[in-house]
Amino acid sequence: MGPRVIVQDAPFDAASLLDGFGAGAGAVVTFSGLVRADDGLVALEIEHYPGMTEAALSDHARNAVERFALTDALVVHRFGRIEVGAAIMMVATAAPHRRAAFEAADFLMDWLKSRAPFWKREIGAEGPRGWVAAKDADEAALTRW
Amino acid sequence: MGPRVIVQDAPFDAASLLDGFGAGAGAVVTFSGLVRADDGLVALEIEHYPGMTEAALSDHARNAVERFALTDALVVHRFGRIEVGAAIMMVATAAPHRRAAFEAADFLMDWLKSRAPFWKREIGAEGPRGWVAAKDADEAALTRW
Amino acid sequence: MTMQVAAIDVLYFAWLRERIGVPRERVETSAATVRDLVAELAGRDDWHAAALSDMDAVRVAVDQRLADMDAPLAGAREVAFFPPMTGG
Amino acid sequence: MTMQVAAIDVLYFAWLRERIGVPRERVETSAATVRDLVAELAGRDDWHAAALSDMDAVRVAVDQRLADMDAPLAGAREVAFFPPMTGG
Repeated sequence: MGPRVIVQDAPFDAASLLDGFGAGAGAVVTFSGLVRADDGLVALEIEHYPGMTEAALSDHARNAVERFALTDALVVHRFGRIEVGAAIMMVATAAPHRRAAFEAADFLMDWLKSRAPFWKREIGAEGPRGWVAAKDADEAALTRW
Repeated sequence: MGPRVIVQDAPFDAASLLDGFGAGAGAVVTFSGLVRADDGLVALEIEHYPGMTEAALSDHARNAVERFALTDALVVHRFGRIEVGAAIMMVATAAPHRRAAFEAADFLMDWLKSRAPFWKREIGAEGPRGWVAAKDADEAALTRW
Repeated sequence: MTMQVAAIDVLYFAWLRERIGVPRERVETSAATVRDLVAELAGRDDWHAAALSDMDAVRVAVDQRLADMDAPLAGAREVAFFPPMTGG
Repeated sequence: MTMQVAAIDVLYFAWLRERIGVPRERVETSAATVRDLVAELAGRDDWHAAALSDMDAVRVAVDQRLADMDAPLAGAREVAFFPPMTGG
Protein backbone atom coordinates (compact mmCIF):
# COMPACT_ATOMS: atom_id res chain seq x y z
CA MET A 1 0.00 0.00 0.00
CA GLY A 2 1.51 3.32 -1.05
CA PRO A 3 1.19 6.67 0.65
CA ARG A 4 -2.16 8.42 0.41
CA VAL A 5 -2.39 11.59 -1.69
CA ILE A 6 -5.48 13.80 -1.82
CA VAL A 7 -5.87 16.89 -4.02
CA GLN A 8 -9.27 18.56 -3.74
CA ASP A 9 -11.00 21.93 -3.62
CA ALA A 10 -13.26 21.06 -0.69
CA PRO A 11 -12.09 21.56 2.90
CA PHE A 12 -10.68 18.40 4.50
CA ASP A 13 -11.26 16.96 7.95
CA ALA A 14 -7.81 16.37 9.44
CA ALA A 15 -9.14 14.34 12.35
CA SER A 16 -10.92 11.79 10.17
CA LEU A 17 -7.96 11.54 7.74
CA LEU A 18 -5.65 10.85 10.68
CA ASP A 19 -7.96 8.30 12.30
CA GLY A 20 -5.93 5.08 12.30
CA PHE A 21 -2.99 6.76 10.58
CA GLY A 22 0.36 5.37 11.67
CA ALA A 23 -1.04 2.24 13.34
CA GLY A 24 1.96 0.22 14.55
CA ALA A 25 4.36 3.17 14.31
CA GLY A 26 6.16 4.72 17.26
CA ALA A 27 6.12 8.28 15.97
CA VAL A 28 3.64 10.34 13.97
CA VAL A 29 4.33 13.90 12.82
CA THR A 30 1.79 16.16 11.14
CA PHE A 31 2.24 19.54 9.54
CA SER A 32 -0.70 21.75 8.61
CA GLY A 33 -0.48 24.98 6.65
CA LEU A 34 -3.25 27.52 7.29
CA VAL A 35 -4.20 30.82 5.63
CA ARG A 36 -3.04 33.71 7.85
CA ALA A 37 -4.95 37.01 8.00
CA ASP A 38 -1.89 39.09 7.06
CA ASP A 39 -2.37 42.56 5.59
CA GLY A 40 -6.12 42.33 5.31
CA LEU A 41 -6.02 39.06 3.41
CA VAL A 42 -9.44 37.40 3.23
CA ALA A 43 -8.60 34.28 1.22
CA LEU A 44 -6.07 32.59 -1.01
CA GLU A 45 -6.87 31.33 -4.48
CA ILE A 46 -4.75 28.34 -5.41
CA GLU A 47 -4.27 27.21 -8.99
CA HIS A 48 -2.83 23.78 -9.75
CA TYR A 49 -1.94 21.55 -12.68
CA PRO A 50 -4.51 18.73 -12.67
CA GLY A 51 -2.87 15.41 -13.43
CA MET A 52 0.68 16.56 -12.83
CA THR A 53 -0.15 17.59 -9.26
CA GLU A 54 -1.40 14.18 -8.20
CA ALA A 55 1.42 12.35 -10.01
CA ALA A 56 4.11 14.61 -8.56
CA LEU A 57 2.75 14.39 -5.01
CA SER A 58 2.50 10.60 -5.23
CA ASP A 59 6.04 10.28 -6.57
CA HIS A 60 7.42 12.48 -3.88
CA ALA A 61 5.50 10.82 -1.07
CA ARG A 62 6.88 7.48 -2.25
CA ASN A 63 10.39 8.96 -2.23
CA ALA A 64 9.89 10.10 1.35
CA VAL A 65 8.60 6.67 2.41
CA GLU A 66 11.65 4.99 0.93
CA ARG A 67 14.24 7.51 2.04
CA PHE A 68 13.05 7.72 5.66
CA ALA A 69 11.70 4.14 5.96
CA LEU A 70 8.25 5.47 6.81
CA THR A 71 5.48 3.07 7.72
CA ASP A 72 2.85 5.51 6.47
CA ALA A 73 2.57 8.88 4.73
CA LEU A 74 -0.28 11.22 3.81
CA VAL A 75 -0.33 14.38 1.71
CA VAL A 76 -3.46 16.51 1.36
CA HIS A 77 -3.50 19.77 -0.61
CA ARG A 78 -6.43 21.97 -1.52
CA PHE A 79 -6.87 24.18 -4.56
CA GLY A 80 -9.38 26.92 -5.38
CA ARG A 81 -10.47 29.56 -2.90
CA ILE A 82 -9.41 29.00 0.70
CA GLU A 83 -10.63 31.38 3.39
CA VAL A 84 -8.44 32.90 6.10
CA GLY A 85 -8.08 30.48 9.01
CA ALA A 86 -8.71 27.39 6.91
CA ALA A 87 -6.15 24.66 6.21
CA ILE A 88 -4.42 24.74 2.83
CA MET A 89 -2.66 21.43 3.20
CA MET A 90 -1.42 18.78 5.57
CA VAL A 91 1.32 16.17 5.52
CA ALA A 92 1.56 13.30 7.99
CA THR A 93 4.41 10.85 8.42
CA ALA A 94 4.70 7.71 10.54
CA ALA A 95 7.90 5.86 11.43
CA PRO A 96 9.27 3.60 14.13
CA HIS A 97 11.23 6.50 15.66
CA ARG A 98 10.76 10.22 15.92
CA ARG A 99 13.81 11.46 14.00
CA ALA A 100 12.65 9.82 10.76
CA ALA A 101 9.08 11.07 11.17
CA PHE A 102 10.24 14.66 11.79
CA GLU A 103 12.75 14.69 8.95
CA ALA A 104 10.34 13.16 6.47
CA ALA A 105 7.66 15.77 7.24
CA ASP A 106 10.25 18.54 6.90
CA PHE A 107 11.48 17.04 3.61
CA LEU A 108 7.95 16.74 2.20
CA MET A 109 7.26 20.37 3.08
CA ASP A 110 10.48 21.69 1.56
CA TRP A 111 9.61 19.89 -1.62
CA LEU A 112 5.94 20.92 -1.65
CA LYS A 113 6.88 24.59 -1.31
CA SER A 114 8.82 24.76 -4.54
CA ARG A 115 8.31 21.59 -6.58
CA ALA A 116 4.61 20.80 -6.42
CA PRO A 117 2.63 22.56 -9.18
CA PHE A 118 0.55 24.95 -7.08
CA TRP A 119 0.38 28.74 -7.41
CA LYS A 120 -1.08 31.02 -4.78
CA ARG A 121 -2.82 34.33 -5.33
CA GLU A 122 -3.89 36.60 -2.49
CA ILE A 123 -7.47 37.84 -2.25
CA GLY A 124 -8.10 41.01 -0.22
CA ALA A 125 -11.40 42.69 0.64
CA GLU A 126 -10.82 44.76 -2.51
CA GLY A 127 -10.54 41.65 -4.69
CA PRO A 128 -7.71 39.57 -6.17
CA ARG A 129 -4.17 40.76 -5.58
CA GLY A 130 -1.03 39.53 -7.25
CA TRP A 131 0.42 36.07 -7.40
CA VAL A 132 2.58 35.15 -4.41
CA ALA A 133 6.25 35.24 -5.41
CA ALA A 134 8.37 32.17 -4.79
CA LYS A 135 10.89 32.66 -2.01
CA ASP A 136 14.59 32.14 -2.65
CA ALA A 137 14.74 30.61 0.83
CA ASP A 138 12.25 27.92 -0.18
CA GLU A 139 14.31 27.02 -3.21
CA ALA A 140 17.49 27.02 -1.13
CA ALA A 141 15.88 24.76 1.50
CA LEU A 142 15.78 21.93 -1.04
CA THR A 143 19.57 21.74 -1.07
CA ARG A 144 19.44 20.47 2.51
CA TRP A 145 18.31 17.03 1.33
CA MET B 1 -2.86 32.66 27.90
CA GLY B 2 -0.02 30.21 28.43
CA PRO B 3 0.54 26.92 26.68
CA ARG B 4 -1.72 24.04 27.65
CA VAL B 5 -0.19 21.14 29.59
CA ILE B 6 -2.08 17.93 30.37
CA VAL B 7 -0.71 15.04 32.47
CA GLN B 8 -3.17 12.20 32.93
CA ASP B 9 -3.47 8.43 33.09
CA ALA B 10 -6.53 8.21 30.84
CA PRO B 11 -6.19 8.00 27.06
CA PHE B 12 -6.53 11.36 25.33
CA ASP B 13 -8.45 12.30 22.20
CA ALA B 14 -5.96 14.08 19.93
CA ALA B 15 -8.66 15.30 17.56
CA SER B 16 -10.66 17.10 20.23
CA LEU B 17 -7.53 18.57 21.86
CA LEU B 18 -6.46 19.93 18.47
CA ASP B 19 -9.88 21.33 17.59
CA GLY B 20 -9.30 25.06 17.25
CA PHE B 21 -5.60 24.73 18.13
CA GLY B 22 -3.42 27.23 16.31
CA ALA B 23 -6.26 29.50 15.19
CA GLY B 24 -4.67 32.45 13.39
CA ALA B 25 -1.34 30.66 12.87
CA GLY B 26 0.12 29.76 9.50
CA ALA B 27 1.77 26.51 10.57
CA VAL B 28 0.83 23.77 13.02
CA VAL B 29 3.08 20.79 13.79
CA THR B 30 2.09 17.84 15.94
CA PHE B 31 4.18 14.96 17.21
CA SER B 32 2.61 11.85 18.72
CA GLY B 33 4.53 9.05 20.40
CA LEU B 34 2.87 5.62 20.35
CA VAL B 35 3.69 2.31 22.03
CA ARG B 36 5.27 -0.03 19.47
CA ALA B 37 4.78 -3.80 19.63
CA ASP B 38 8.53 -4.53 19.70
CA ASP B 39 9.81 -7.84 21.09
CA GLY B 40 6.43 -9.05 22.29
CA LEU B 41 5.74 -5.89 24.26
CA VAL B 42 2.10 -5.63 25.36
CA ALA B 43 2.18 -2.33 27.23
CA LEU B 44 4.33 0.32 28.84
CA GLU B 45 4.01 1.36 32.47
CA ILE B 46 4.98 4.98 33.00
CA GLU B 47 5.85 6.39 36.41
CA HIS B 48 6.02 10.14 36.94
CA TYR B 49 6.68 12.69 39.67
CA PRO B 50 3.32 14.33 40.42
CA GLY B 51 3.69 18.06 40.88
CA MET B 52 7.15 18.30 39.39
CA THR B 53 5.93 16.85 36.10
CA GLU B 54 3.26 19.48 35.53
CA ALA B 55 5.53 22.34 36.65
CA ALA B 56 8.43 21.18 34.51
CA LEU B 57 6.25 20.69 31.41
CA SER B 58 4.66 24.11 31.85
CA ASP B 59 8.03 25.81 32.31
CA HIS B 60 9.41 24.14 29.26
CA ALA B 61 6.37 24.80 27.08
CA ARG B 62 6.62 28.49 28.04
CA ASN B 63 10.31 28.43 27.10
CA ALA B 64 9.42 27.00 23.70
CA VAL B 65 6.71 29.63 23.14
CA GLU B 66 9.16 32.42 23.91
CA ARG B 67 12.14 31.02 22.07
CA PHE B 68 10.29 30.20 18.85
CA ALA B 69 7.65 32.97 19.07
CA LEU B 70 4.87 30.39 19.04
CA THR B 71 1.27 31.51 18.96
CA ASP B 72 0.15 28.30 20.71
CA ALA B 73 1.60 25.17 22.30
CA LEU B 74 0.17 22.00 23.77
CA VAL B 75 1.86 19.17 25.67
CA VAL B 76 -0.05 16.03 26.67
CA HIS B 77 1.66 13.11 28.42
CA ARG B 78 0.11 10.01 29.93
CA PHE B 79 1.30 7.96 32.88
CA GLY B 80 0.30 4.53 34.18
CA ARG B 81 -0.28 1.54 31.91
CA ILE B 82 -0.43 2.27 28.19
CA GLU B 83 -1.27 -0.54 25.78
CA VAL B 84 0.57 -1.25 22.55
CA GLY B 85 -0.74 0.97 19.75
CA ALA B 86 -1.95 3.70 22.08
CA ALA B 87 -0.54 7.22 22.25
CA ILE B 88 1.87 7.98 25.10
CA MET B 89 2.10 11.68 24.45
CA MET B 90 1.62 14.48 21.98
CA VAL B 91 3.06 17.93 21.48
CA ALA B 92 1.58 20.55 19.18
CA THR B 93 3.08 23.87 18.17
CA ALA B 94 1.61 26.78 16.20
CA ALA B 95 3.56 29.65 14.65
CA PRO B 96 3.24 32.12 11.80
CA HIS B 97 5.73 30.11 9.71
CA ARG B 98 6.65 26.48 9.39
CA ARG B 99 10.32 26.58 10.43
CA ALA B 100 9.47 27.82 13.93
CA ALA B 101 6.65 25.30 14.34
CA PHE B 102 8.90 22.39 13.29
CA GLU B 103 11.85 23.46 15.41
CA ALA B 104 9.73 24.09 18.48
CA ALA B 105 8.15 20.62 18.27
CA ASP B 106 11.59 19.06 17.84
CA PHE B 107 12.93 21.09 20.78
CA LEU B 108 10.02 20.10 23.03
CA MET B 109 10.57 16.45 22.17
CA ASP B 110 14.30 16.51 22.80
CA TRP B 111 13.65 18.01 26.18
CA LEU B 112 10.77 15.69 27.05
CA LYS B 113 12.90 12.63 26.32
CA SER B 114 15.50 13.38 28.97
CA ARG B 115 14.34 16.22 31.22
CA ALA B 116 10.70 15.53 32.01
CA PRO B 117 10.28 13.31 35.09
CA PHE B 118 8.82 10.19 33.48
CA TRP B 119 10.21 6.65 33.66
CA LYS B 120 9.11 3.84 31.37
CA ARG B 121 8.95 0.17 32.17
CA GLU B 122 8.16 -2.49 29.58
CA ILE B 123 5.38 -5.00 30.16
CA GLY B 124 5.52 -8.28 28.21
CA ALA B 125 3.00 -11.12 28.09
CA GLU B 126 5.06 -12.65 30.91
CA GLY B 127 4.67 -9.55 33.08
CA PRO B 128 6.77 -6.51 33.92
CA ARG B 129 10.24 -6.28 32.41
CA GLY B 130 13.00 -3.87 33.36
CA TRP B 131 12.99 -0.09 33.30
CA VAL B 132 13.85 1.40 29.93
CA ALA B 133 17.41 2.75 29.99
CA ALA B 134 17.98 6.36 29.00
CA LYS B 135 19.74 6.70 25.66
CA ASP B 136 23.00 8.62 25.39
CA ALA B 137 21.70 9.91 22.05
CA ASP B 138 18.70 11.49 23.77
CA GLU B 139 20.94 13.28 26.24
CA ALA B 140 23.26 14.37 23.43
CA ALA B 141 20.32 15.69 21.40
CA LEU B 142 19.79 18.43 23.98
CA THR B 143 23.10 20.03 23.09
CA ARG B 144 21.59 20.95 19.72
CA TRP B 145 19.58 23.76 21.31
CA MET C 1 17.49 14.61 -40.37
CA THR C 2 13.83 15.08 -41.31
CA MET C 3 11.83 17.77 -39.54
CA GLN C 4 9.09 16.02 -37.61
CA VAL C 5 5.99 18.14 -37.23
CA ALA C 6 3.93 17.19 -34.19
CA ALA C 7 0.83 18.52 -32.42
CA ILE C 8 1.65 19.47 -28.85
CA ASP C 9 -0.71 20.81 -26.20
CA VAL C 10 0.87 23.85 -24.59
CA LEU C 11 -0.44 24.78 -21.13
CA TYR C 12 0.01 28.00 -19.16
CA PHE C 13 -0.58 28.55 -15.45
CA ALA C 14 -0.91 31.49 -13.07
CA TRP C 15 0.41 34.77 -14.50
CA LEU C 16 1.56 33.11 -17.72
CA ARG C 17 -2.02 31.99 -18.32
CA GLU C 18 -3.29 35.50 -17.62
CA ARG C 19 -0.74 37.32 -19.78
CA ILE C 20 -1.05 34.95 -22.71
CA GLY C 21 -4.82 34.98 -22.34
CA VAL C 22 -5.52 31.25 -22.72
CA PRO C 23 -4.96 28.29 -20.40
CA ARG C 24 -3.93 26.00 -23.24
CA GLU C 25 -3.46 25.88 -26.98
CA ARG C 26 -2.57 23.20 -29.47
CA VAL C 27 0.46 23.99 -31.60
CA GLU C 28 1.87 22.27 -34.68
CA THR C 29 5.59 22.41 -34.22
CA SER C 30 8.85 20.91 -35.36
CA ALA C 31 10.69 22.22 -32.31
CA ALA C 32 13.31 19.71 -31.18
CA THR C 33 13.72 21.14 -27.68
CA VAL C 34 11.86 23.29 -25.19
CA ARG C 35 14.16 26.17 -26.16
CA ASP C 36 13.07 25.85 -29.81
CA LEU C 37 9.42 25.75 -28.80
CA VAL C 38 9.80 28.88 -26.66
CA ALA C 39 11.35 30.71 -29.62
CA GLU C 40 8.45 29.65 -31.85
CA LEU C 41 5.80 30.62 -29.32
CA ALA C 42 7.45 33.99 -28.62
CA GLY C 43 7.10 34.75 -32.34
CA ARG C 44 3.34 34.33 -32.25
CA ASP C 45 2.36 37.70 -30.83
CA ASP C 46 3.37 40.36 -28.30
CA TRP C 47 1.66 38.60 -25.40
CA HIS C 48 3.51 35.35 -25.95
CA ALA C 49 6.72 37.31 -26.48
CA ALA C 50 6.31 39.25 -23.24
CA ALA C 51 5.31 36.24 -21.13
CA LEU C 52 8.21 34.14 -22.37
CA SER C 53 10.82 36.92 -22.48
CA ASP C 54 12.51 36.00 -19.19
CA MET C 55 12.70 32.23 -19.02
CA ASP C 56 14.65 32.44 -15.72
CA ALA C 57 11.28 33.34 -14.19
CA VAL C 58 9.46 30.47 -15.90
CA ARG C 59 9.40 26.75 -15.11
CA VAL C 60 8.66 24.08 -17.68
CA ALA C 61 7.13 20.60 -17.56
CA VAL C 62 7.19 18.16 -20.45
CA ASP C 63 4.47 15.54 -20.22
CA GLN C 64 3.88 16.60 -16.62
CA ARG C 65 7.49 16.24 -15.49
CA LEU C 66 9.73 19.19 -14.67
CA ALA C 67 12.18 19.79 -17.50
CA ASP C 68 14.74 22.34 -18.59
CA MET C 69 15.23 24.40 -21.75
CA ASP C 70 17.34 21.68 -23.35
CA ALA C 71 14.78 18.94 -22.85
CA PRO C 72 13.97 17.14 -26.12
CA LEU C 73 10.39 17.21 -27.36
CA ALA C 74 10.46 14.01 -29.42
CA GLY C 75 7.27 12.14 -28.60
CA ALA C 76 6.06 14.83 -26.18
CA ARG C 77 2.33 15.45 -26.06
CA GLU C 78 2.06 18.21 -23.47
CA VAL C 79 4.36 21.09 -22.50
CA ALA C 80 3.47 23.44 -19.65
CA PHE C 81 4.89 26.84 -18.73
CA PHE C 82 4.37 28.36 -15.29
CA PRO C 83 5.98 30.55 -12.63
CA PRO C 84 8.05 29.06 -9.80
CA MET C 85 5.69 27.03 -7.63
CA THR C 86 4.32 28.31 -4.35
CA GLY C 87 2.59 25.35 -2.77
CA GLY C 88 2.49 24.24 0.83
CA MET D 1 28.18 27.93 61.89
CA THR D 2 25.36 26.19 63.72
CA MET D 3 24.14 22.84 62.44
CA GLN D 4 20.54 23.31 61.31
CA VAL D 5 18.47 20.16 61.64
CA ALA D 6 15.52 20.09 59.24
CA ALA D 7 12.83 17.59 58.24
CA ILE D 8 13.04 16.82 54.55
CA ASP D 9 10.80 14.56 52.48
CA VAL D 10 12.97 12.26 50.41
CA LEU D 11 11.31 10.72 47.35
CA TYR D 12 12.44 7.81 45.17
CA PHE D 13 11.22 6.90 41.72
CA ALA D 14 11.46 3.93 39.34
CA TRP D 15 14.22 1.46 40.24
CA LEU D 16 15.40 3.60 43.16
CA ARG D 17 11.92 3.31 44.67
CA GLU D 18 11.96 -0.44 44.14
CA ARG D 19 15.44 -1.05 45.55
CA ILE D 20 15.00 1.17 48.56
CA GLY D 21 11.55 -0.30 49.12
CA VAL D 22 9.61 2.91 49.82
CA PRO D 23 8.42 5.74 47.56
CA ARG D 24 9.18 8.39 50.19
CA GLU D 25 10.47 8.89 53.70
CA ARG D 26 10.85 11.83 56.03
CA VAL D 27 14.38 12.36 57.31
CA GLU D 28 15.73 14.63 60.01
CA THR D 29 19.00 15.90 58.65
CA SER D 30 21.61 18.56 59.03
CA ALA D 31 23.01 17.90 55.54
CA ALA D 32 24.11 21.13 53.92
CA THR D 33 24.17 19.78 50.37
CA VAL D 34 22.71 16.96 48.31
CA ARG D 35 26.08 15.22 48.59
CA ASP D 36 25.90 15.30 52.38
CA LEU D 37 22.34 13.95 52.30
CA VAL D 38 23.34 11.10 50.01
CA ALA D 39 26.15 10.15 52.41
CA GLU D 40 23.70 10.14 55.32
CA LEU D 41 21.07 8.11 53.47
CA ALA D 42 23.67 5.60 52.25
CA GLY D 43 24.55 4.95 55.90
CA ARG D 44 21.00 3.92 56.76
CA ASP D 45 21.07 0.34 55.45
CA ASP D 46 22.36 -1.84 52.64
CA TRP D 47 19.46 -1.03 50.34
CA HIS D 48 20.00 2.71 50.54
CA ALA D 49 23.75 2.14 50.19
CA ALA D 50 23.30 0.00 47.06
CA ALA D 51 20.75 2.31 45.42
CA LEU D 52 22.88 5.39 46.02
CA SER D 53 26.29 3.82 45.35
CA ASP D 54 26.63 5.15 41.79
CA MET D 55 25.36 8.69 41.74
CA ASP D 56 26.37 9.06 38.08
CA ALA D 57 23.32 6.89 37.37
CA VAL D 58 21.03 8.94 39.59
CA ARG D 59 19.36 12.31 39.01
CA VAL D 60 18.32 14.64 41.80
CA ALA D 61 15.60 17.26 42.20
CA VAL D 62 15.44 19.70 45.10
CA ASP D 63 11.96 21.08 45.65
CA GLN D 64 10.96 19.69 42.25
CA ARG D 65 13.77 21.32 40.30
CA LEU D 66 16.68 19.39 38.82
CA ALA D 67 19.79 19.92 40.92
CA ASP D 68 23.32 18.57 41.25
CA MET D 69 25.30 17.03 44.10
CA ASP D 70 26.55 20.41 45.27
CA ALA D 71 23.10 21.96 45.52
CA PRO D 72 22.50 23.49 48.99
CA LEU D 73 19.62 22.13 51.06
CA ALA D 74 18.99 25.23 53.17
CA GLY D 75 15.22 25.72 53.24
CA ALA D 76 14.58 22.64 51.06
CA ARG D 77 11.44 20.64 51.87
CA GLU D 78 11.62 17.87 49.27
CA VAL D 79 14.52 16.03 47.65
CA ALA D 80 13.92 13.37 45.01
CA PHE D 81 16.26 10.71 43.62
CA PHE D 82 15.54 8.94 40.35
CA PRO D 83 17.15 7.39 37.28
CA PRO D 84 17.73 9.39 34.08
CA MET D 85 14.32 10.24 32.68
CA THR D 86 12.79 8.37 29.75
CA GLY D 87 9.74 10.38 28.77
CA GLY D 88 8.35 11.15 25.35
